[in-house]
This record gives sequence, structure tokens and C-alpha cells, in this order.
Amino acid sequence: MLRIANLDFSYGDLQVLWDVSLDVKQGEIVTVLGANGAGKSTTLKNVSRLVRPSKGSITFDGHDLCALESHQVVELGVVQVPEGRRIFPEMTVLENLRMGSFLKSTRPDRQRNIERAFTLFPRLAERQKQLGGTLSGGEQQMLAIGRGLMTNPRLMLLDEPSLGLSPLFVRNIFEIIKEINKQGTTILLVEQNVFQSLRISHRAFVLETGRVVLSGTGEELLGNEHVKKAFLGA
Amino acid sequence: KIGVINSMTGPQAPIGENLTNGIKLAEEDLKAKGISVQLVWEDDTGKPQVGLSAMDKLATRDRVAGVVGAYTSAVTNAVAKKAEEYKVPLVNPVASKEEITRQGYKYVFRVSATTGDYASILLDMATTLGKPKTIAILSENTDFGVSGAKSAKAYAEKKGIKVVFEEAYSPGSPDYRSTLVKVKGSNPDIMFMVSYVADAITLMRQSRELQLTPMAFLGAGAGFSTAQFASEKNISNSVFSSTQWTPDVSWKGSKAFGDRYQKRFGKEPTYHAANAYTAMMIMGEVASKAAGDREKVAAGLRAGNWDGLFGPVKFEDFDGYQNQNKHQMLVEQVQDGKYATVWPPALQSGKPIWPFPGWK
Amino acid sequence: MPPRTRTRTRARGLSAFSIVAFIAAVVLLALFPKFVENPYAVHLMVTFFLAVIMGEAWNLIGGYGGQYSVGHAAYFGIGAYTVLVLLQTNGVAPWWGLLPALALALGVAAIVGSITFRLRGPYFVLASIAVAEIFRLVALNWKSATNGAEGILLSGVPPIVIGGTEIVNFSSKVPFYYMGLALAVLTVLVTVWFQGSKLGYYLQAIREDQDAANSLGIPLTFYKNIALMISAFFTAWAGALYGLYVGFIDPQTAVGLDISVQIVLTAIIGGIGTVFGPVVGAAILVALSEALRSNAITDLLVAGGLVSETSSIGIFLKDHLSHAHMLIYGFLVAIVILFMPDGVLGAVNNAARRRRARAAAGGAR
Amino acid sequence: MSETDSPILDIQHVSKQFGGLAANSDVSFSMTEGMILGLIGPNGAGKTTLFNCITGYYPPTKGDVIFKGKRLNGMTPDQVCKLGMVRTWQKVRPLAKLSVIDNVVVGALVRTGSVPEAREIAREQLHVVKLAHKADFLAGGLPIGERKKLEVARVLATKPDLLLLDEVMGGLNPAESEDIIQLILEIKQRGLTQMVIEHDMKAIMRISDRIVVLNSGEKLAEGAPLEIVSNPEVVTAYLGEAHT
Amino acid sequence: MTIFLQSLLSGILIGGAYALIGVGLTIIFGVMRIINFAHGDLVMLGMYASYFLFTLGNVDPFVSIVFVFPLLFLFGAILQKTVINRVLNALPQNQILLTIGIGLILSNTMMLLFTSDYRIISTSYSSGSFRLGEISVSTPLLLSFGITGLVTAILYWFLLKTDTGQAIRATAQDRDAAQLMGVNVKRMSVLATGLGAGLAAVAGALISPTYYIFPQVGQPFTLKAFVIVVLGGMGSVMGATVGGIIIGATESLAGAYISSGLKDLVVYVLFLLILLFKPAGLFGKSRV
Ligand SMILES: Nc1ncnc2c1ncn2[C@@H]1O[C@H](COP(=O)(O)OP(=O)(O)OP(=O)(O)O)[C@@H](O)[C@H]1O
Ligand SMILES: Nc1ncnc2c1ncn2[C@@H]1O[C@H](COP(=O)(O)OP(=O)(O)OP(=O)(O)O)[C@@H](O)[C@H]1O
Ligand SMILES: [Mg+2]
Ligand SMILES: [Mg+2]
Repeated sequence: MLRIANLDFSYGDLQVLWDVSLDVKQGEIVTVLGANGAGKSTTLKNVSRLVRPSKGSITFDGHDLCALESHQVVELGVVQVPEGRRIFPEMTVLENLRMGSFLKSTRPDRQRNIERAFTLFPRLAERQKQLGGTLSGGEQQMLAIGRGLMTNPRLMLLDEPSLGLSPLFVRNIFEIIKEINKQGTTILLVEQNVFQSLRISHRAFVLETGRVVLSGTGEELLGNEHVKKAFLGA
Repeated sequence: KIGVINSMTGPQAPIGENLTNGIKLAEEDLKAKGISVQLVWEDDTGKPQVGLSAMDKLATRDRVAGVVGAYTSAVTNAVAKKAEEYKVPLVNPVASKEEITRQGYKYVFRVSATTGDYASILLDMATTLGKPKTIAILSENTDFGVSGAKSAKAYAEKKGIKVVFEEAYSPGSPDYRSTLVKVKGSNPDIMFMVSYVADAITLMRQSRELQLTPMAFLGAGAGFSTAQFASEKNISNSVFSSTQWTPDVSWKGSKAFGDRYQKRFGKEPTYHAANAYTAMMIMGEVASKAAGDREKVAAGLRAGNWDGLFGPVKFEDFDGYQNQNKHQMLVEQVQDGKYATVWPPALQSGKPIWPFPGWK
Repeated sequence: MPPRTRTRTRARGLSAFSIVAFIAAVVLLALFPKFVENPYAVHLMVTFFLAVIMGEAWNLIGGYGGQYSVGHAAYFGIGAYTVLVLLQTNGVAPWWGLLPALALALGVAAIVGSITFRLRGPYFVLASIAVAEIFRLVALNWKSATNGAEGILLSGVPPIVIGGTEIVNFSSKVPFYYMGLALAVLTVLVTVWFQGSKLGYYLQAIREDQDAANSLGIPLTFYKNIALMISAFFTAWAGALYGLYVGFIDPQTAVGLDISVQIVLTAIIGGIGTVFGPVVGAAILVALSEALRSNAITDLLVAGGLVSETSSIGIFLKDHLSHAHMLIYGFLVAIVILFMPDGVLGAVNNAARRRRARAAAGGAR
Repeated sequence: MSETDSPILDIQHVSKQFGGLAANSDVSFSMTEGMILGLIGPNGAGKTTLFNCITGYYPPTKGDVIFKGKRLNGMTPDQVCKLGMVRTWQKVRPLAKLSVIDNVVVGALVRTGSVPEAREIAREQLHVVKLAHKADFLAGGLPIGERKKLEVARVLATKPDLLLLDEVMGGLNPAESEDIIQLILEIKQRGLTQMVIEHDMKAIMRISDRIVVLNSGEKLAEGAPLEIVSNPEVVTAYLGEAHT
Repeated sequence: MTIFLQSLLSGILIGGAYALIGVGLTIIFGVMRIINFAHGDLVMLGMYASYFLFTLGNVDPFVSIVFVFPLLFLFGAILQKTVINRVLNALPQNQILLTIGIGLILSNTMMLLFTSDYRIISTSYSSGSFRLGEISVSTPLLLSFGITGLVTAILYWFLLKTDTGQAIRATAQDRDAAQLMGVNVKRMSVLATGLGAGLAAVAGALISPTYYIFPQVGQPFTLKAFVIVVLGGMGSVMGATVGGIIIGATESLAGAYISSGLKDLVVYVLFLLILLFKPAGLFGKSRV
């Protein structure tokens, strides 16, 4: 479904991705692991066309994403829930959700999607009129995911959804991700929470300083010595 | 070769254009008389330091026989000092600041009347026609406005008229109502204003709005003696304004000049144009006679007298002035959207309407 | 703008070449009035020196410190007004009047700085404009001291007399030329010193990242204030020189927004944060505005035989170019910003560096 | 400072509130001279905020910070730095248009008014972090690993007594991390005190004398490294369940 | 008391037009983080447009806004696409200088084309007024205030209720996040500049029957717009609206009780005080 091949990327003269290749198949949950600054978010930004690679190709369902603008990528059904949530702080919860269905093609489903978000996250329903910026971290994360779902995505890129969430809620989030996946959305997940994410994913890749160093099924990587050393502490 | 310093760009450009046009007509007329002058145009952008640079260039690079200019008093002041230094004869057409010809300069000549003249002719007329006891003075916060207000105040006091209100506003504001409300509160017999055209119209519009009705509205030239102002019948009717020249005054050639200007440039000339025309004609004639020699030009200017659009012109020393033309001021009044020259009686083309008949 | 990596920076201070070139230029400039007596040329040079002084002074706080003040007209006005008011109304000789003028500029800068330096980014820019406008309005309305809108017209600058003999007579431009030159050289030297001093390092650190600078032990407001004071000091000095030279000041020409913008333009067009950027900027701007104003372009075309003076094109150019100089000026500003974001000197340096890099790459092969 | 175990830094009941969010609440612990204290906790636990409160970026909402016997309340970061406590930034902040050595010179100037002297100090520190060969490069162009080293060199140049390092290993590969670990240990050898935020448990375990765990702004646990990894609360909140 | 009420009323009415100018500036700033020093020149263009519509096409200035708005909207959009877009990520001082350059180009082009003559629109109501007890109310000002209110209301509705309006706000709040929702942020920037220019022009058209027009008329409006926008909080539409009215009233009252020459001084001092004690402006934290 999504194929990234031989991607190089630099911020100015600082190269952060080196020959990165990975792929996601329809219906999968795929996780990308890696330390701080390994280039995970950067990879996702490349897919969403927030930045432009210097080399390599990204295709989605046969469409060459490198020829498109950000908003056109969203129109194809690829949505990103970015790192740090990026809620619109001066808009209410409801307005944030409505922004999610900005695309003409998704507007007819707006009401249905809002209800879906409220069923997934009852908390949001309670706080419809609250400004996004005043929500707690966990609530913002729910809103960000809910907002992403508003676009009827076929592929959802989730950048560290568990970041800053309480351990209890972290477990919750992974259940929800599984649920979303079951409802038919393919998921590319970037996580620091190695155990939980590997446990729900079909396959995973490990990035280290901008290079893919390992890949395999979730189970395989959970048992991998290198992963244990690098991410799970002694 | 004659230099011209004028404000062709910048905030002063609208009036500067009148000078430019007047000078262009003079250039044609000189040619018709067989005097061919080469004009070197310099833009001072309304800034004294730029005027200085222009004067330097004219005096030393272009080696002109004389200079006509500049428009604003500030620039003229600076330029005059240089002219004196270089001994380049300078004929100033319109700058009205009194000091310019009071510094003992030998090479600076002024055609124009001075600021004080604007107020005195108006107040002379007012005291003859009515018996005003109080006056409100409103002026813009510029060199021209402030010095105009100053001399008006001095002259009013001399005439025994009490100044009940005096304020200088920053020009260009869309709202003078708060000031005018205060004027109204002081209930003056006559109101004296120094403004450029845009503010003149705004002030009168808002006076009408607030139903301000003194015995007379007096404007010190500038904005109050422009065709544009006159054409705003609603608000300009019966407003008096002092000026140095009007097209309908019975001076030789005035009418013809006005028509010709109108035809050529599509608008009515202001006194600036007439002054500039006169200054250039004088300079052209003298310079050609002197064959471009600066000393001879200066001598010629000092000695000669001319009869122009202006009545007689002669550069004399009096009352502390040097080389200053004693220029007869006029008062015009807007009557039915047109200016009529109403003062002094000897030169009038219409009778003054006094007092202010009220707003329609 | 991508950060330039792998590019070595030059060692601190000036290269031997620029030192030699600088000294040669100063010597030539010092001899200039001996050979060229044309006052017009001298006048242009004085204008150029004034622009250099102000550009260099602004560069200290704006270029090195990254605090884009668009309100330096305030200090210019303080210098001009103090000296001229003291001279005209109290008869204080200008070289004495200069002392309170400079002291006042320092004091005002310290106060203004401690108020506005708490603001960052666009807020600081707007506050600096507001401060300058306040000073302009004060000059306009404080009639008893400044003579308001009528301005101050100097009746003359008294000669310097020591022991009964006249040392300097200010009736010609030449003394102003040398004062301008001396002060311009001084500001360049101060900039050289500044760049290599603790103060210079600290301001550049503040420009790059205020919080990081603060964490390294730099009290932000204190150092910004010091730099602003030096900057204000020289700007006021330039203002005083200007006032004496032109002999006339009024609120618009001595404290107007135009002056602030002009100062910033000089520095940015040349290239900010460099020693010679403002010099280059001053040269370009003075030459350009004079050429445009006096229609030198048309004259050149005519002289070169490209356009006949009496042809319709010649007449059109003569009629319109003189009106268009501010327009051309505007276009130039836009072009420099769009295509030379580092200023002219920056663009030249970048090009040179690229050429060197290419040469080095070629040599290595 | 003769007694080695008198606290060099004492944090007493520090709380920091951002609107409704308590980024730190009632955090207390102290450090003795020469020790390395590891500060860990999940993302958003308030570690960086605590650094900000200690070094004067934010005034704490409540509580006191006492450094070398002085209360720091109301002090600005530059004053704190002059007293001898300095921090690095989680998101590195090089002075991009200055050369590498000039970045360090800026740090050194806090202790000397003389630029040549500061350059000497700077050169030494660049040697310490093994960046001397890049001295004349523009700081903005360095790769992430070297930027982090530069960050350390720059704070070392201020001759601090206490160093606060915020994720200086974050984003580094194991080899680079190892360099930094060695550097931290070397700095410790010289008698400097350090507080280190790090997510890399392996590294933290190796260098820390003591560890403080923050969670949702509160201190969850404090103790020797081995105590911490076996603390069940810490395991569930931070290390993950599978660890037990 | 009459003086007070009269000044307050005319100040508030004038403030309506100021508010529109400020709103335009604040939208441009909000979406692109660029301070537009050419904003007053956009007002000037609006004035000229309405002048020519009036003299050549006999279109009433208040009616002309239906033409002036789209015209200047287009102009702003083109300006954004061709020039401003290139400096979105440039250093702030370069952005400022670029807009100063644009301002010079605009005013001097107008001067070259139409000379620097003052132009005045005289309608039957230019100096019309009616009385409310002791106070006189200017008809054109009241009309323009009403239209301003209407325009602001439409703008609010547009920004709050329509999807495009929300997208503009979203772009202002977080450019990247907006892109991730499928918003074409380049289009939104173009839209915002167009909107800002259009609103400035409408303000120009509304002032034109009671004011005058010449190429340099814009500069004071630029400075005024800065004050208004900072007062209200940069990027806040609500703030700019209230800020405009406050500035109008302050000027007017300062003119009445201090001196008309000093009213600008009062405004700038107020501006500095607000910056110092409430750097985010009166409505810095509010919505929109
Ligand atoms: N806008 C930027 N400009 C310059 N460098 C950047 C930028 N954003 C990220 N980087 C650098 O690129 C590298 C990769 O960053 P990225 O955000 O992709 O890492 P990550 O794997 O997502 O890390 P994290 O776990 O912290 O989210 C890092 O070294 C980072 O410092
Ligand atoms: N200036 C601020 N205003 C409002 N909230 C803030 C501010 N700074 C931090 N926070 C919030 O305080 C909480 C703690 O943030 P902090 O940066 O201290 O976490 P951290 O422990 O350093 O996390 P990480 O491991 O990701 O660096 C977070 O929820 C953050 O969003
Ligand atoms: Mg990331
Ligand atoms: Mg942190």
C-alpha cells in the first residue's frame, strides 16, 4: 500500500535520513522504532510532504506522493496525527474535529465521523465546547486521533501517540489503535513505547541515526537481543 | 542656463506641480521673445538637505547663471544660504517665511509676499467690514501653519481683537470634530485658519456638520485659495481667503495666463503658478541680458523693475527685508463656487459678502 | 536559507588585505579635498560619511545584536536638536554643545532600552517606531525649546578660535568633510573593536538565541543596553554634525520615520553584522539616490548618444524619471531583499566563497 | 566546601503550575558535591521544567532552590550561571552563525573579560569534547552528535560547579553515546557535580550515583540505581511491565 | 459634557474605519507572521479605486465597496503569490524591508499615474449631519460605521462558521497541522492577504467621502494600524475591532481635552504602556 524506497533527507545541510526503505501493506499495523532523533518523525513528515526528500521515492497505492502537495496526500487518504498533537489551541473541540473533515469528499460523513470520535473517546463528547489549548495532554491526544479519523483515512500515520500519557491511558491508547485498525484503517505507528507497540503490530522497523537497521514481525523484534539492549535497558 | 529647484516628489509635490507648470509656461514665453534658456531641473523632495545638494550641483557642476526656487520655506531657507555663499542669484517665487529675506543676503530675491501679509490683509478687511472682537486661530502644525498663526495673533492683538482660541493640529487627520467643538465653545466672531487644501475641505465640512457660524471664515491662502476648495460649494461659499494672485484680478495678463494654463494643463492655476511664472520670466530676461554672468544677473535683479502678472515687481530693502518684492495681497471670496476678488476695493471684481450668511 | 555547513569561517578580525585597503582608502579620502575642490563632490562625500556613521552605529545593535530598531531617528534628532538649540538660543559653541547632546543620547538610550528590550521580535520593532514618533511629536510641540514645526535655522557656525586666532572656519564644507571622515573612520574602528570584544561576542550570541545566551551567563538587557547606548551615541553625533552642516532642522527632517528607515536600509542593503556592510550600503544608497534624483541616468543615456535629448523618448525620460526615483528606489529595495537576503556585501562574499569552493574542488581532483 | 557531603544543591518543595497543569508538584531532593544524579521519568513528567525552575527560567510557583547555601529565588539564568550552575538544552541551541569555537568563547567570557584568554579556555574545552578539529566550522552546520558535544563544551567553558545535562545522549547512536558517557565520567573525575536527564536506562544506570524518578510532575521515587530498577512503581510508570 | 459626548461619538464612529484597517493587518499577520508596512498603501489603493468609480462610473463610494473589495482582494492575492510568498521563511527584518519597498512602489506608482493631486469625493452627504440633542452626528460616518459593523459581522461569520474560514484560522494557529488536515495552506495565505488587502481597501472606500486622497495618504494609516493591532493582540480579529474603536475614541478625546497637536503623542504613549504591561495586547489570548 505504502512503499518508501531509498529515501535520503537533509534539514539544510544536516542529513538525517540515509537510504531509508520500508513498506506497509493494506490492513497492517506497522511500527517504526528508534531513539530520539533517529529520524522517525522526519520519515513521517516526508510521507505527508511537509518536507521534501533529496532522493528516493514514496508511493501510495501506485500514486507517486513526491509529485503531490501535502493537502493532496490527505485527499488520497493518508493522514498524519503529528508528534506533539498539534491541536488548534484557539478552536473548540468540536471545531477541531470539524477541521478534520475540511476536505470536500469527507464533509458528507462529518456527522457520522464526529459521532464515531465521541464513541471512541467519550471524554471528548463531554468537552465539545472547550478550547483545544486548555485540554490536558491525554485529552489533546484523543482529540488529535479523533481529528485524524475525521478524514476517513485509509492509512493513518501516528507519531508517538502515547507520548506524555499516564501508563494507564497508554494501555488504553493501544487498544484504541487496534480497534481503529480493525475498523479498516491501516496504521503506521512511530513509538517509544516499545513493548506495547510491538505487541499490537504485525511488523516493525528499527531506525538508528537515520538508517533502517532491523526489521521483522512484532514478535521477532520483541525477542531480538539488539532491541532489548537498545530500547529496553539492561 | 538656469537652475530650478522644486518639490517634484514627496509630500509637497501637489503644489510643486503648480510651480513646475508655471515655469514651463514661462520657458515658452521666453522662447517666444527670442530668449532661449536651458533649464536644469532639480527635485528637492521637500527636504532641506536634498535642496542643499541640488544647489551645490547647480552652482558648481552645472554652473547656472541663476536659480529659481524652491517651493517650501524650509528648503528655500537652506538653499538661500548656499546661494549667498556661491554668489548665485536666487529668485524665490513662493516661499513665505519672513526670515528668508531678512538675513542680509545679497543674492537672494523674493517675488512672493511673506507670511505676515496673509493675515494682515484679511484682518484689515475684517475690521473695515465689521467689528469683530474675538478671533479663533486654527493652524496646521507645520512651518507654514505655525508662522501664519503667529503673525495672525500678533496682528490681531495689534488691532485690538481678542484671541479666544488658538491651536495647531497635525495635518492629515480624518477627524477635527473635537477641535471644532472647542472652537464652537469659545464662540469667536471670526475664525482664521491656515491649512492646505485637503484639511481646508475637511475642516469646513466638519464645521458645517457642527453648525459653526462665526461672522466670517478667513483662510490664509494655501488650501483656501484653490479651485478644488471653491468647487465644494456646499462648504466653501462665502469663505474668504488671502492670496497673492487670482486669475480675475485686473492686473495685466492675469486673465490670459489663467486661461492658457487651464487649457494647457487642464486645471486652474494657483498663485504658486503665477509666482513661479513671474519669477522665471524675470530671471530669464535678466540672465539673457547679463549673458549668464552671475554678478551681472544679481545687479540686474537689484536694479530692474518689471510689470507682470503681478502688477509691478521690484526688489527693495525695507523694514528689515532685503531684495524683497512689496507684493500687493488680495482677498478673494468664494461666491457661487467661484472666486471673486473682493479686496482691496481698487482691485475688486466683486463685492464682499459679509457677514457669513449661515449654512444652507 | 540553509545553514552553511562545512564552511570554515574566517579567523576573527580583519584580513591583512582589508586592513591595507582600509588604510589606503582613508589616506586617499583624507587627501581628496586637496585635489577635488568641487563643492558638489565634497557635499556628496559628507552625505556619504553621515550615512556610514549612522549605518555603522545601527549595525552594532541591529546587525550584531539582532535588535531591529526602526527608531534611531530619535537619537539622530536628540543630537541635532540639542546642539542646535544650545547654539542658537544660548550661544553655546557646538563643541561644547556636543557634550550634553551625547550625554542625553546615552541617557535616553538607557531608559528606552530598559523599557523596550523586554519585548521581542515584531513587538520590539513596533515599540522602537513608537518611541521615535514620540520624540518627533515632542520636537513638534515643545515650541519654546525647539521652535516647533518652524524648525531651527542656524545663522552660522562660529569658527573655532584659540588664543585669538581662527583655527577652523566653518564657512566651507571642508571642515565638515574632515569631521565626517574622522567620525566615519572612528565608527568603523569601533565596529572592528566591537566585533572582537566581549561585548560583540555577547551581542552576537543574543542575536542567535536569547535564551541560550542567557543560560551562558549573559544578562540580556544589560548588554543590549550597552550596545544601544554606543549606537545612540554615534547616531546622535551624526545628528549633531548633520544639523551643523545643513544649518536647518525641523521635526520631520531630524526626527522623522524616514530617517530611521534610511538608517536600517543602509545597513541591510550593505549587509548587516559585518564591518564594511554599512559602508557599502551607504555608498550604494547615496550614489543611487543622487543619480536618480538628478536624473543622471537620462543624462548618461544622452551623453552616451543612446537617446537623443529632443526625441520623444528623451523627453519622456526627462519628464518622468525625475518623478520616478522613489519608485525605482522601492524596486531596488525589493530586489535586494528577494535576491540578496544577506545584503550586497553578503552576496559578494557568498559568491566569492562559492568560487573558492569550486576552485578547491577542482584542484583536489 | 570542605565537607563532601554537604548539599551543593537543595531543592525544597518545588512546584510549577502552567495554567491548570501542574508540571512539577512538590518536588524535593538534594545533591552532594561531586555526585551524578540521574533524573528520569516519562515524556512530559516535568524533568525539563524542573531544570527551568532550578536555573531561573521560570520562577517556581512554590518552593525554594538552594545552591551552595544561597536561595536562588528571583534570580535570572545569567546570575545563576555566574554562581556556577549551568544547563544544556534538550533541543540543542547552537549559536548557528557563529563558529564552533566562538560558541564556546561566549561561554568562557563569563569568567574573563579578555577575549584571547577566553579563546584559550575554549580551545581546551573543545579538546575535552574532541571537537577541536571543527573549531572554525559554523555551529549551525554540525550534525546532531557534534552539536550535543558543542553544547557540553560551551557549558564547561563557563567553569561551573554544577552541570545540568538535558538528554545530551538523546538521538545519538551507541558509539556517540559512549563518547558522552566517557565525557560525563571524566567531568566527574574533575570533581564537578552533575544532574543528568536521560531516557537511556543503560547509560543512566552506569553513570548515576543516585536516581530521581519524576512522574506527572511528582517525585515517584529516589534511590540508588539498583533500588530504582526494582521499584515496582517505577517499573509500571516508566520502565514498562515486561521488565519484571 | 457636550464636548465629551461629541468627541466620544465621533471618535467611535471614526474608530470603525480604523478597526477595519486593523482587522486586515491582523489577518495577514496571523496567517503569515509578517508585519505589513505597506498596509496603509492598500488603504490608499482602495480610496483611489472608489474615487475613480465615483468620478468615472458615478458609483456611490458606499456602493463601490462591492467592486473595491474584489479588486483589491485580487491585488493582494497576486502580491502574495508573486512576492510575499518568497520571504515567508526569511529573516524578519527582511520581511519588514520588503513590505516597506512594496509600499514605496505602490505610492510612487500611483503618483506617476495620477500625479500627487489631492482628490476629493464630494457626495451630497459628505458634510451631512443630524442632531441628537446637543450632539451632531455625521451621516456619512454613521453610514460607514454601520457598514463596518456589517462587514465585521460577515467576516466573523465567515471565519467562525464556514469551512474555509475555519481553515484560515487553523492555518494561523498551526500551519503544519492545517496541512495535515488537507488544508492547502498556500491557498490560505493567498486568501488571507487578499482578505487583508480587501478589508483595507473597503476601509479606504468608506473614509473617502469624508476625507481626501493622494498617493502618500497611506503612511499614517499604517502606523495607526500597528497601534491598533498591538493593542488588540496580534492576530486577534476581535482585538483589532475593539482596538480600532479605542484608538478612534482616544484620539478624539485627546484632541478635545489635551490638544489636537498632541493626540498622536497620547496614542503612542498608550501604545507603549500597553506593550509593557500587557505585551500580548488586550485580547491576546482571546479567540480568532
Ligand atoms: N526542523 C528541523 N531543522 C533541523 N533539524 C531538525 C529539524 N527537525 C528535526 N531535526 C533533526 O533531525 C533529526 C531527526 O529528527 P526526528 O524528529 O525525525 O527524530 P525522531 O526519531 O522523531 O525523534 P523523537 O523520538 O525525538 O521524536 C534530529 O537530529 C533532529 O535534531
Ligand atoms: N511553557 C510552558 N507552558 C505550558 N506548559 C508547559 C510549558 N513548558 C512545559 N509545559 C508542560 O509541562 C509538562 C512537563 O514538560 P517537560 O518539558 O518538563 O517534560 P519532560 O519531563 O522534560 O519531558 P521529555 O522527556 O519529553 O523532555 C508537559 O505537559 C508540558 O506540555
Ligand atoms: Mg519524533
Ligand atoms: Mg525534557
